[in-house]
Amino acid sequence: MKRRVSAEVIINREIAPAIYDMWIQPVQKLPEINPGQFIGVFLKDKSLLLPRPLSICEVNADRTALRIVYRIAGAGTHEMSLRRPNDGLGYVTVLGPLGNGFPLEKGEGKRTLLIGGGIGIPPLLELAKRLKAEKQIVVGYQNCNTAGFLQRDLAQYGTVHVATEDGSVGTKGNVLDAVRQKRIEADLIYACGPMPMLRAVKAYAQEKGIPAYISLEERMACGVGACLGCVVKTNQVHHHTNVNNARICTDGPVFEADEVDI
Amino acid sequence: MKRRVSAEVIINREIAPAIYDMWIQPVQKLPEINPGQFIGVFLKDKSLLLPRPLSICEVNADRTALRIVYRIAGAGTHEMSLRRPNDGLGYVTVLGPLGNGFPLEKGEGKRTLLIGGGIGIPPLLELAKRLKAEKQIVVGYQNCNTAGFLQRDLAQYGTVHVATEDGSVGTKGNVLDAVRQKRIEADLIYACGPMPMLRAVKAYAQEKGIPAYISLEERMACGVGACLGCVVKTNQVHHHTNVNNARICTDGPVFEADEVDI
Amino acid sequence: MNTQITIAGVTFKNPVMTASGTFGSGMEYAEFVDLNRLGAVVTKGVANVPWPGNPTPRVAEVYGGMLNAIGLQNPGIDVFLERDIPFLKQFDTKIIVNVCGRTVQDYVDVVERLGDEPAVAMLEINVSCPNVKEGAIAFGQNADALSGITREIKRHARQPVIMKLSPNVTDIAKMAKAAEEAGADALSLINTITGMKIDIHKRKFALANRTGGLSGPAIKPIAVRMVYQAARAVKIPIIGMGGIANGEDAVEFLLAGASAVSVGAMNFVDPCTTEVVLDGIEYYMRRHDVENISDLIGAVED
Amino acid sequence: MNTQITIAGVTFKNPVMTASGTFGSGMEYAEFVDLNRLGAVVTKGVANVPWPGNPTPRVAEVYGGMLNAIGLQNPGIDVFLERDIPFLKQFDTKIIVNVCGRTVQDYVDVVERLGDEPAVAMLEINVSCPNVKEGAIAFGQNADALSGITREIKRHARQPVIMKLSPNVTDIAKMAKAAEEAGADALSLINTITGMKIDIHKRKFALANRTGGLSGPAIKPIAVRMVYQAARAVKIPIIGMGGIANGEDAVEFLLAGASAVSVGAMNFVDPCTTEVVLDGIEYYMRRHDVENISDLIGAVED
Repeated sequence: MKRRVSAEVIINREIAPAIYDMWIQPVQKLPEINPGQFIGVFLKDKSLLLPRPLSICEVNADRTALRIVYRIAGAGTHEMSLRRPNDGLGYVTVLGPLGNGFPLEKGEGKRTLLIGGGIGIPPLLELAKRLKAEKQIVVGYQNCNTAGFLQRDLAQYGTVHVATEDGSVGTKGNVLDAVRQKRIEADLIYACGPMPMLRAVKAYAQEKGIPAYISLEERMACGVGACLGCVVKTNQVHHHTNVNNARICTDGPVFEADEVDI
Repeated sequence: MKRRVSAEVIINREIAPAIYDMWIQPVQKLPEINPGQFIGVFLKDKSLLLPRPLSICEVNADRTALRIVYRIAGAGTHEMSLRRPNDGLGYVTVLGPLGNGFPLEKGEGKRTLLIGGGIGIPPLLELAKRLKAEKQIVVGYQNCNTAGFLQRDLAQYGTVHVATEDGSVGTKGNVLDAVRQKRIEADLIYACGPMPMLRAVKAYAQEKGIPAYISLEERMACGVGACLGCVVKTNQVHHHTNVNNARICTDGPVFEADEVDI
Repeated sequence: MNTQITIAGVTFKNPVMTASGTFGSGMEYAEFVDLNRLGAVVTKGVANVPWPGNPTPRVAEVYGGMLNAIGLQNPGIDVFLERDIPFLKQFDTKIIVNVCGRTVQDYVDVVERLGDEPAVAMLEINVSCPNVKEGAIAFGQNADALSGITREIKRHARQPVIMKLSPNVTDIAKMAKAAEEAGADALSLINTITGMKIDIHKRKFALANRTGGLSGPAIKPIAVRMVYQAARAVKIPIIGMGGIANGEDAVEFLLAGASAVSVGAMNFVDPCTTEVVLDGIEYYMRRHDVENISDLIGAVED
Repeated sequence: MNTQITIAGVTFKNPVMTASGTFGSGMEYAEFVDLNRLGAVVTKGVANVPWPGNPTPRVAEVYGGMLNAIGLQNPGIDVFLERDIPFLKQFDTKIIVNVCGRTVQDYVDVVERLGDEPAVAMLEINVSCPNVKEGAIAFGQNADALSGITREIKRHARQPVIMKLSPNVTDIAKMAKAAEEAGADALSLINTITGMKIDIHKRKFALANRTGGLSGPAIKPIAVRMVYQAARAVKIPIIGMGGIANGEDAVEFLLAGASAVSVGAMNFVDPCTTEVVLDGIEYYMRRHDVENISDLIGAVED
C-alpha cells in the first residue's frame, strides 16, 4: 500500500528572493519518477491541513533523494522555508510522486523546446536531464532579482535562453519574445509556468502546427483524484469524469495543449 | 505594558514517569514572583490555542530563569515534553506570573505544615524556600513509580514526610494519614493537590481550628480574570464578581479554605 | 471484541465509513487503504445524468479545515452502474450510494435505477449540498420539504434510505424528526456548513462559487452537538461525521449517539485516515475493555 | 490614512472593538493593551440583577477554538454603573454596553438605566447567548421574537441599538432584515455557534452545561459568510466578528461588508490581539494605498 512518508531535509536554502531550493531524503527509496510529476508536502502547522502540491525539480541517480524548488507564497511555504537539517524541524511528510508528468517518448530524437516561466521552471530540470533529444530551453523571469535561478543547472542539458520582463537579463519581454528573437525552431514544446504564458504557448504551438505539452496548476485538496477540486475544462468528454472536465492532479498536471480549454 | 514573552528552554527532562522538569529563561528578567503563582504556556500546535496554566516550582536567585514541573496530561503538555534546548523547538511563549500565590506573611515565625499531592507538589518548593518559619512538609504520591520527585529539593528547606497510596514509600495512605501518624502539630497549613485532598485538608484544618491556604485548579481560558471561565463558589458575595463566585486565575489560585465552597 | 453494528437491518463489520464526495467510489484510495477493512464505502453523489459541477477554484484551505464548492460533479448513473459498482463489488465492504438531484423526479429516477442493483446495501439521499443552486439544500433546510422528498423516495426505494441532513438549520432535532416521521430508515449528519473565504490582497472570493461547504476538524464540536441533539430526538440510527481524524474523534461521535461514523475531509490530509480511525477505535475498546461497540452508542453522561 | 468609521451617527477612531464577554469591562486587559487605541470597548453582558452563571467546567478547548458556557455571569447593572463605567470613562475610546436578560422587561430595565449614562455610546443587545435557559437565544432564533424585542427596546433606548445575532439559524439574512425593519440601528454577528465536546475517557460532557458556544479561528469562514449575507440583506451597518486574530482577518470581514470588527476568543490566546489587529489593518492600508478604510467595506468582487 502507498502511504505518506517522512523525509529528512538535507538542504534548504534561498537561491533567489523568496525562492528556496530543498533536497529531501525519504525514509524509503523513491519509486520511478517521471519529470513533471509532483509531491504533496504536509505541514506541521495544524491550521494548514492540506498538502502543498510542489513539482519535482530533480531526483538523484540512485533515487534516494529529490529536489523541490519552491516560492514562499503563503504560510505553508513559509513554514517549509524555516526547516533546517538536523533540528526538531528537520523533516517533512510527503505524499507522492503524484500525477502523470511530461511524455518523454513524444520528444525523443526531435527538436524540442522547453519553456519555463518563474516558479514553473523547476520541473524542466528533470525533464531536460532525462529527455533524449535536441533541447532548446527558454526560461522567463520577472526581473534581475529572480533572474538566473536554475539556469546553470539547466545549461548542463541544453542551450538556455533567458527572458526578463524588465530586460535586465537576456531578451526583454516574455519567453515567446525570446523564442521569436532567437528564431528557435522546434518540433515539439514542453512548458510549465503561469496561465497567461501557457495560453500564449498554446497559441504559438497552434500557429506553428506543433504539439505542446503544458503543465497546469489549480487549487488542490486530495491530490489523488478523489475530491474533484482541481479540474480543467476539456474539449472532449473525458473518459473518467464523463463530462468536459479532467482532474489536474491525476489526469494531469501535464496535458496536450489542444485537449484543454484554458 | 505586560505582554507574552518568549523563553528559552534550558532543561527539560523526565524526572518520573510522564512528569517533566523544565527550566526556562525568559528574554527579559522576571518581575517579583510569589510562591503559588503560575504562568500560562502557549504551544506551537495551532489546534491548541489556549495557554496551559502551570504553577511555578522555583525561581533562580537573580530571577532570570524559572522552573516548572508538569505532567503530560494531553496533547499540549506532550508537545512541551518534546522541547529540546538549542533546536527549532527550543523555546516557549509564556504569560505571567499570574494569580496571587500563597500568603507568606501569614506563616512567618509559625509552625507551618506544607501539604502537596501529586502534581500539586511543585509550587511548594518555592514556598518552602521563601517561607521564614518552622516547616513540616508532607507530600503524597500515587505509588513507587512517581514517589520521590522533588523530595530531595524540598528537604533543603524543611522536614519532608512521604505518603503513598500503595505504601511503597513512607506512610501507606494519603497525606493526612501521614500527618496524623507522624503527629505533626501546626499553626497553619499551605496545600496544593487534587480536589479530594484539598477537601480533606479543609476539614482537618477546621477540626484543628487552624487556617489553611489551598491552591485550586479549574479549566481556564484567558488566565487574567476576563473570561470568568475558572470560578469557584465562595461563601460570601465576592467583592469583584458581586456574586458567590471568585476567579481562580486572578482572585486565586490560592484561597483561604474557609472562603471557598469546595 | 465485537465492532459490528447494524443499521436498518444491514450489518456492517465495523462503524467506519467514508463521507460522500471525499472518497470518490473508492478507486483512488484503494492504493492507500484496504477497502476490505471498511464498514462501508459511501460513494460520491450520483445524479440521473452527468453533472459538470462548478467553475474553479472549487476548494480553499481555511483554519483547521477546508471549503469546497465542487458542485456535485458526477458521471451520471449509467457510467456509475457500469464502472463504479463493479469495482466496489470486488471488495468485502458494504456499498452505500449517495444520490443527488435537482428535482424530486431526478432523485426518484436514480433511486429506481439503483433498486435493480442488489450490491447496493443502502441509499444516502443528499438533500444538504450547499453548493448547487436548485434542489439539494433547498430540501434540507425546510422540514416540510424534507418530509415530502423523504416520503416520495421511500415510495420508490428498494434499499433502506439514509437522509443526509444539513447543519445549516436552526433546529436540527426538528429536521431529524421530520425525516423519521416521513419514513427515513437512518440519518447521516452533518453535511458541510456554508462558509466563505476572501483573498484580501486580490479582494476576490477564494471560490468561484463565492460560498462553499466548510469541513474538517474545525467543525467537529458543531457536528458532535448536532449528532447528540438528533440522537435524542429520533429512534432511527445516525451516521455521524464532521472532522473525524482518528479513533478518539470517532468514539466521541459514538458516545454522542452515532451508530457509525464517516471520515471526510481528513482523507485528503492522510489518505490512510479511514484505517487510522478503525485502528484507533479498536485500541480504545481494548484499553477500556469494551466488548461490544454498541455499548458506546449514546453512552455519554453528565 | 483615515481609519475612522461611523455607525448610527457614532464616530469611532478605528473599527477595532472587543467582543462582548471576552474583555470584561477592560480592566483586566488595561495592563496589556492601551485602551485609548481601541475604536470601542464592548463590555461583558450586564443584566438588571447579578447573575451567578453556570457551574464549572465552563470552558473547553477544541481544534482551533474553544467552547464556553459561562452563562452570562455578571455583577448586575448597579455595580456596573458604579465601577465599570467610571473605569472606562478614563480612556479615550467609545463604550458599548452589552445587555442581557431573561424577559423583555429585564432588557428594558437595563436599557433605561443606561439611558441616563451619557458615557455609553451604544447598546448591544444580546439575544443570541446559547448558554442560558430562558431569554437570550430564544429571541435570536425566531424572526418574529427578534423583531418584537427589537421594537420594545428601541421604544426605551436613548442610545443607538445594535442587535447581536445568533449564527444558529437557517437564514441569517432573514434575521438581519427582521431586526432592521424593527428599527435596529446596527447589527453585530456572529455570536458563538452551539457546540459540544465529550471526554471520551470519562465518557462525560466536557462542559457542565453539556453544550457551549464555539468561538475562535475555527468559525471564521462561517462568520465571514454570514456577515456577507447579512450585509447584502440590510442597509444598517454591521460589526463583524468570529475568530479574528490579526489585521488580515479583520480586513476579510470589512471586505465582506462589516463596518467594524470585534476581537473575541483570540484575546485569550494573546492579550495584545486587539492592538495586533489594529496594527495589521494599518499595515494593509499602507501596503495597498487605501486612503479611507471605508473604501474597504463590502469591496469584495468576483
